[in-house]
Amino acid sequence: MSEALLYSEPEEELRAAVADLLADRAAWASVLARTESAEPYDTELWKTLGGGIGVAGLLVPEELGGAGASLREAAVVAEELGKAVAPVPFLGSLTATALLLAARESGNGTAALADDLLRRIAAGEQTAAVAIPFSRSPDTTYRGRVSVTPWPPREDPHEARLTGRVTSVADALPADVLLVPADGSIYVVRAADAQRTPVTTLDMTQVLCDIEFDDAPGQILAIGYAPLAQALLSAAAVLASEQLGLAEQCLKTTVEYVKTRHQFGRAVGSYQGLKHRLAQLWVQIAQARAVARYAVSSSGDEQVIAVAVAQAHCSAVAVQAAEECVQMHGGIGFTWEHPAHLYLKRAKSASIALGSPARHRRRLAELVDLPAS
Amino acid sequence: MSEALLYSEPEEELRAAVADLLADRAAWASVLARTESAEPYDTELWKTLGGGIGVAGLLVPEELGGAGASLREAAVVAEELGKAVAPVPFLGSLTATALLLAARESGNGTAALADDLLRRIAAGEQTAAVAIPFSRSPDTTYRGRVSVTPWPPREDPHEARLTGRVTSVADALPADVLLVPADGSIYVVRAADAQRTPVTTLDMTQVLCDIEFDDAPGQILAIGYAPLAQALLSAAAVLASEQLGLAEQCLKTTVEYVKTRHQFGRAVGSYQGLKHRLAQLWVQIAQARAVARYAVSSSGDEQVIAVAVAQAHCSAVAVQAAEECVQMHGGIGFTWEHPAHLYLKRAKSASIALGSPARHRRRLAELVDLPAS
Amino acid sequence: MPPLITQHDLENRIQDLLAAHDPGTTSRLDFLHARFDAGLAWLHYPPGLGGLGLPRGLQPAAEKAFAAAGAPDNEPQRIGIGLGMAAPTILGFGSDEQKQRWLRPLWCGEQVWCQLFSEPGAGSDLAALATRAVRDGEDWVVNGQKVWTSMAHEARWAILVARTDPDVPKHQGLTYFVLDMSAPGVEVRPLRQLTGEAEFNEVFLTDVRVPDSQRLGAVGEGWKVAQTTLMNERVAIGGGAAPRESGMIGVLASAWREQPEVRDPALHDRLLTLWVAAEAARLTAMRLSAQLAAGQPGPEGSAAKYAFASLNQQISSLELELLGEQGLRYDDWTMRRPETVSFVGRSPGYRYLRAKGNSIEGGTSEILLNIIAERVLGLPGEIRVDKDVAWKDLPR
Amino acid sequence: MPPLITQHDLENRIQDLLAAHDPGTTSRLDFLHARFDAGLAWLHYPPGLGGLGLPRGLQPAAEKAFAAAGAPDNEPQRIGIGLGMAAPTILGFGSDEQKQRWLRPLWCGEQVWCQLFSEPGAGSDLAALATRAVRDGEDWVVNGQKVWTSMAHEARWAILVARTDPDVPKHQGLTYFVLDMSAPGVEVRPLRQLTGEAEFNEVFLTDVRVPDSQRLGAVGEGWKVAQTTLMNERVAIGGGAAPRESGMIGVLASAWREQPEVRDPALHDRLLTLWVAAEAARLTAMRLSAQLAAGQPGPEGSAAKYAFASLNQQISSLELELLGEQGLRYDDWTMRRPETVSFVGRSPGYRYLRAKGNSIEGGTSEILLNIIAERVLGLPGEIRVDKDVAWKDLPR
Repeated sequence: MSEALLYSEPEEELRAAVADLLADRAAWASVLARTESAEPYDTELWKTLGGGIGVAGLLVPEELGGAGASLREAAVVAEELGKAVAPVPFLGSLTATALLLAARESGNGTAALADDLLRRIAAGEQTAAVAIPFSRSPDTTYRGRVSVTPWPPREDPHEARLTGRVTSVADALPADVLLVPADGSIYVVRAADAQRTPVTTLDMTQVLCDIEFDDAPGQILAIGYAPLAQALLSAAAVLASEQLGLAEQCLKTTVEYVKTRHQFGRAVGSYQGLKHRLAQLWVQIAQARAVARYAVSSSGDEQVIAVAVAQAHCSAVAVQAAEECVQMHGGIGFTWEHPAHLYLKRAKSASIALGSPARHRRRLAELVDLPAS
Repeated sequence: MSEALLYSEPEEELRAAVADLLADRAAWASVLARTESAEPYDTELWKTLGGGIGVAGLLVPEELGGAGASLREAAVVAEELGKAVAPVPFLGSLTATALLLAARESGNGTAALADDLLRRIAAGEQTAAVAIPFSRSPDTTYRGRVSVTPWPPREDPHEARLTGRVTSVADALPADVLLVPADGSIYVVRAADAQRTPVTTLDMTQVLCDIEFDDAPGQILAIGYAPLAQALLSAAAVLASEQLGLAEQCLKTTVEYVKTRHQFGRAVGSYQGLKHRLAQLWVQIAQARAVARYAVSSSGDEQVIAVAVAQAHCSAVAVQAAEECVQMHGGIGFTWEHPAHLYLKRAKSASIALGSPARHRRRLAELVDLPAS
Repeated sequence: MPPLITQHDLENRIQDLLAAHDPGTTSRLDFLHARFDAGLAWLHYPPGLGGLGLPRGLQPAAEKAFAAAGAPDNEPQRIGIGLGMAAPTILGFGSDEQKQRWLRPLWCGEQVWCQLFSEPGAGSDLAALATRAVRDGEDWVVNGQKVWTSMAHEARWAILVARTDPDVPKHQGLTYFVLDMSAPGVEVRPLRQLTGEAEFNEVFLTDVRVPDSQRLGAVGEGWKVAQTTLMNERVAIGGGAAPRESGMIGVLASAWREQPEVRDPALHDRLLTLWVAAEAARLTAMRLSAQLAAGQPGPEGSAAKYAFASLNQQISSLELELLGEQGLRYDDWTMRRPETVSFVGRSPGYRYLRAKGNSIEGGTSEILLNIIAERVLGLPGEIRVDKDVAWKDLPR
Repeated sequence: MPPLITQHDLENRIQDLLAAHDPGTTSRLDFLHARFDAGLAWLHYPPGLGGLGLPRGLQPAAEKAFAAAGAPDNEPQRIGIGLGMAAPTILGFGSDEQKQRWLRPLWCGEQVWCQLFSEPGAGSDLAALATRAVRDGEDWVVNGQKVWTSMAHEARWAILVARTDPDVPKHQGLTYFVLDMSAPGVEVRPLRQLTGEAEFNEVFLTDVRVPDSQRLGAVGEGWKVAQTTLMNERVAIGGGAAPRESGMIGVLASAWREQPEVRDPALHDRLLTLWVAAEAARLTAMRLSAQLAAGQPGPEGSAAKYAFASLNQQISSLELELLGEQGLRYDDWTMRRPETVSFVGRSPGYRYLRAKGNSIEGGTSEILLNIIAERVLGLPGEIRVDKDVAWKDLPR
């Protein structure tokens, strides 16, 4: 098992490809500029990543045109995206893909529909998103505010009409297809049939929207929420790697800065107060790497524990790294024109996304039999 | 009110008297030696403190021969005792005195008995202790394991027989009189009528014992546990000042050491890593001083809040100070022959005494309307 | 020295002023002028400069009396830098002429002041600053870039520290000036922060001429003069006795009380730990004011500022975590130019972000800890490599 | 270089040894001698010195095979310093004669080794040590005081670093020796710790004669030789893949599960935070072993030791708080002389106290953080005032 905590050679090659692309196309200045533009997503970048490098279809089986890879590879991509706080709908797309895969395997739904969507996703023809608040943790019993009425005019029992509202949905704005949990099943709704309103978000590089369904036509994808739970678990596992990447980038940037910034005639990085804090951060990040790797390498019940551990740990480490990055940059780190704030906002937002650290610890308490009272 | 957070001139004079005596008679080497002797308490010191300086009767009204002082003066004494980790039954005696005072004022008991005992305590003829585990917090509904049977042979309805066991009682070993909460009332039992077994304690300078009552004769002092709660509240308020004193002493000792200890050709106190931690400790201690003063200066409902705040804060600060003292002394701080461990053990033990910080925070939650759920 | 007048006299003077200049009918500025001229502005200032040489402790009672009578105040929040930093420095180092010229319009709020100290290359190490002032006849010609200047866009005057001699060690080559912000060559640009707002400015100085008559203190004595300014800044940030649950903890406690759905039992102990820390900081500030009432400003103010920054950051961080989905959202990224900072009335995300500045602005937390370690605890200073080196030869 | 023998060969050799020396009938020492002589002791050591020049990775399988056959081991815990620190140094710097003389009885456990490095005045700054060795004919005469020496009271040999030249900078004047603990002038006194126990000793050296033939490495090269010793110490402390809830967290988790009365809901989140931290440290150690399997010991071991100390301290502290009254009590203050440290089987108070040593012994946490900051992150070192000064002129 312990070898699984390392990176394989193909994984390092994938990382290099993604990193090269991002270095070229997602410099932080352009990421920052985009946050204030009318196009918060970098659609061109996502096309190259998704289609060119094959990131969109990473989890999709080869017979459906995908790469047939595992969460491990997705996690490596997430690390690099975290380093760049790149504005692409990777995590939302991954969540949707994981949901489709789980729905396909559950046998409780319409496998043909899932296959068709997966094929389109892998081909880069469509992007999907799951219509659920970004803050939902995998263990939550989900009760949404979307209701379903059967649609009499058609004969197809799989068709229905959806009405209601879902708030703070990640990566749904550029999606063509929405996967909507409602009334105990999961439906596929064309994004064009719903009304999406962008949200002003704390993390300006992770666009959210509120979605309103008003008698929108939907096709049933799966009965029961089990695929949703599995999808959120996968997303949370991969998010831990995004947080790892973000933390690494913050540490790297900060270390570079404190080596060159002089105060009182010395590089500020020569002061032991800062050195010890950066060393402690490095220790935390080394641990984050181990737990994040474990979260995407384990499976079954063990994965449920591993993801809770990874989310609890990596969320905190990413926030700590971003906060130290701002603080150790001093005044410049507090400005809009320096990238530190992009990392701070992503880190804090990501710690809330898919469940707060406290929520993951509470989940863990159940899993490892340490009840609160 | 804010002037009450300062020390008055008479308080500073009392402090100086106690400090001088302790400097003379409770050097740490003798404190350490005593922990392994057959006489864990420094009886002679306690006599001088209690009688000579009048510490035993500090809270006792002047008409009963005491000093008629308030908790503020007791707290100043506690600060100095905390600095010296002096092995005297001050806190236990103070708790008993506070209980007797509360019983006397409640009107629900035998005022004459309380008066008599207070007079003896002030005169230095007797020492009293409350038979309750040292870890009990003021807010606990106390349910002991001592039961009471009326004692038919005598006519006096105030007499009874007590049977049962109380563990980890502070300062009962040198006491002549035990105040025993049992079956909803508080009884006075001659210490000689109970069996006291010394306990091996984490804090070697704070002696505890287990007490066994086997049909021991007792006189009723008060009906109801209200005086007990008031006594424990006073004790907890004063303990915060003892913790403050301990923390101050740890910081002082450590600062002195790091100024003289050289490593790599420099005083270790010139390294910013240590400097920042010591400065943070100083900030914590400055806060501890304010909250400890407030705890012994406020009254009524406000005191209940103030004591919970003081215990939660000062417990943590004392432990932090003692832990830093050990760590920053390096190897020597880990040895038996250096006093650092006496402070560490007192600090950790005191944080458990009269309720853990978490318990005090929980109490606070009720008091300031911040329910857990 | 006993006060020149008694408490009773003071009350009479206030009543006399109010009688002579009824706030209901007197214009705002006329009233402030009259108050200044009566020595009832800052009571501890000398007679003739808006004061009566009284103890500072009498000020609150005077403010209360004026407020009770419905008198206008000088909007102290808006002119905080003038009142808190420029004025004590002018008082301490200015010539009689300078005092007469600047203090009255300063106190009356007619002229806003700003502070040109920090530079991109000189933050914590202020004495390393690079803005140059070169003597030219009766003037100095100033060139450089200053940063983190609040109110620069509204200010008429600035206090400025500039390097007049690069060939001596850095602390020795500085001189302190008063600069006219309307002079040619002064360019003010808003400096946007991570919150989206721009509270501060960058100020670019290009061949700005400052008459030598606007110098405060001797040439080369700028560091000493600046210390007076900075010590007064720290005092302003530190003290004060606020009621329980003031500030950030009150916002969090209210959220917990009023929105039961955000209560996470797992974070209850954390909430209370912060509540205790906030209460401890509050009582400590109260104790500090009691100490200061009689004494002098000291390094305890550094501790208060350090604790305040740390608390604000922890509390606002917990608030966001508790809010969950709501915490993912922000209220407004528009670049605004607020005159004062308030944590309330904005979104929790704003509080979280703005609080990050608390450990940087006005002395970083690291510098404050250094101050405590060295000045309070007497620990040895860092080994200094920059003390005896000419400024121009320092590594940068 | 490919292994000299194959995996299959190795298995055969083990079986041959077991056949020739049946553990059931052979005396313990005879068996260990035979195992050493067969090159099956430490497989990666050279032939003739107890090994076969094989990769380290084969060792666990060999140990397993011997254990399965019921063969006695060399009680590695008891002779840890010899195996972990003395042996690699002798192997690296010893002459052939020295290797032949010391390694066999060391590995077989016939001779216990201890380490005479630390001194009261030289803890983190080991190179500042003051124990003097003065040449006298074929011998060196050693005087000084060493401290924190475990097993000194049972040891036959000690590795010793002493100052042979006080007139050069401190790193240059050291020489590395092997000292006979039974020599005249060696006095061992137990050093009692705050737990009440005495795991360690103070060792007083008074005119102890050490033959020059017991020198390891050249005169003045002691610092370089000592680095080998210390690097091997750090590796020994760091790695290893333990099962979940090993160590201190397991003790705490069991207490929580088995004693419902100690569960404090307010501290539940704290318990789980520590549980997560322990699991993170465990997975990190696992990842580190995977990395080391192929590579070299590196500074990551410092991180593992740092995390381990911090965790042990926090967990044992929480345990005491949870236990309440029980936490006020201690099991035994008697001065005992344990051969190994175990956190289980003693009271919670013992765990709390003993864990305090984890951040001091074998490199303080502060030094470990320095190592990470400088060697891993490449941050500048502290300004050193002691590098070019003769040892005798250093401030102390």
